[in-house]
Amino acid sequence: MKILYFAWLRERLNRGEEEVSPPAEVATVGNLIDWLAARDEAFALAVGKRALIKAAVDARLVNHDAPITGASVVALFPPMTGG
Amino acid sequence: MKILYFAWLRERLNRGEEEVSPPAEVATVGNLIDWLAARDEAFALAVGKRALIKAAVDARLVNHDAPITGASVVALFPPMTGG
Amino acid sequence: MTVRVETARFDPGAETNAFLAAGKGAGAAVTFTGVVRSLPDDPITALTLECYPELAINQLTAIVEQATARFGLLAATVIHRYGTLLPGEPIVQVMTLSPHREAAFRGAEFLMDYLKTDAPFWKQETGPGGTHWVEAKAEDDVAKARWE
Amino acid sequence: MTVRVETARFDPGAETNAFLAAGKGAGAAVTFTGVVRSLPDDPITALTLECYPELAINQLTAIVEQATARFGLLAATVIHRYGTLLPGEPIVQVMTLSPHREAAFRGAEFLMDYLKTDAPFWKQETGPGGTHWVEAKAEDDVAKARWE
Repeated sequence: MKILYFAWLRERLNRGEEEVSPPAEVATVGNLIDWLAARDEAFALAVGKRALIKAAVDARLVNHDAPITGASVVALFPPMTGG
Repeated sequence: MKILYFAWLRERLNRGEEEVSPPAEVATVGNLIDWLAARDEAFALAVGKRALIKAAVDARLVNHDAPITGASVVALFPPMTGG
Repeated sequence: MTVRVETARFDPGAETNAFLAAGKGAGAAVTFTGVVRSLPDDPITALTLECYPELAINQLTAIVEQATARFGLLAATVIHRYGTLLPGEPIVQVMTLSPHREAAFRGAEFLMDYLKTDAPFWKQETGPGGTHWVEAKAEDDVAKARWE
Repeated sequence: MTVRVETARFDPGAETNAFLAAGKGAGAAVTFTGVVRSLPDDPITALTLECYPELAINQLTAIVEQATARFGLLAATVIHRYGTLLPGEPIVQVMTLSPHREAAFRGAEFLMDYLKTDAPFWKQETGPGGTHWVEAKAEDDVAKARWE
């Protein structure tokens, strides 16, 4: 599974994407963030307040309780500031 | 004093303007319309419902109770439909 | 602040570009363009606008000044044509500029609502059934009243 | 219905003219243009927009479909740039077409309000004090919430 990072999350992590292979019990976006944070203290610090992080699964905007099973790409990013 | 007519009022009267010399007691736009209507039955018919007629005195939009004493140009016209 | 009352056809996009070029540093621009409409179930072949230009300039100037003050606009332009127009031709264009989109939208809507009822233009439609004067719409008075 | 997410500079007026030309028979067109703002008391030298293009296309397409259905629009276009932009350059343009001005205005505002909070763009400002990410504004959530 590919993970994409954008904006200040990308900068803080010092990478725009990475390949990960979470175990089967990591079933939702929220699980994935927890799993990544548990794996890596720098990630936990970079993410900060969980509620601020938005997510997309296979280029569809979703909530943290959305399933990620079978997904190819999960994106994590701060609140959007376009327009 | 010059009077201008526009749109269907101009068409019904068959003239876009005319010169008139109302007596001094014709002091407001409302008085002027009454005076014109009393002078000419065709005018009374053309005007129809008084409340529908809008007016301008010297190129300023006014109500029927606005004074016309000393005015050079009074315009009478139907509700506006621009835009 | 610009008000133009004229018979010549104008270029909507060129007007927007000129307006934007003059407004450096502002963030939000709204352009409203009114075009001669011809619907399949109500086709028209021409729209003729009668105008009292002197009063139109006075009224539109007052409306633009009011909108500028009320919404803190950095710039506002109204262009209104009269004479005989064909379907698809632009009739009217209103442009507003503000640091914030909310004010730009409100200003443009305010200008259109006031202009519909308070600017001395009278529309006459020509279609298959002949020529008739367009009647003033009660909904235009309602649209204007919401700003009072 | 058109959605474009691109880095190249676009011409706001030319876009409006192309949009109007495609919309024969409609009466009311609204164009919103967002421009890189640089204010005297908050000057910036560049604005860099980061984007997730695939998600942006999906989100903007969904927003345009929603606006078209909700306001009965005859046409709607969103153009949103990303990359590094200079003050005065257009960032975003939204265009709506309707038989009636009310729907055209509402549609354009709806599109802008949703786009601000729901389209994956992230702004970074560069000025005399360095570079920083623009924070999401609570007022943008409020602006969006009024349509719910």
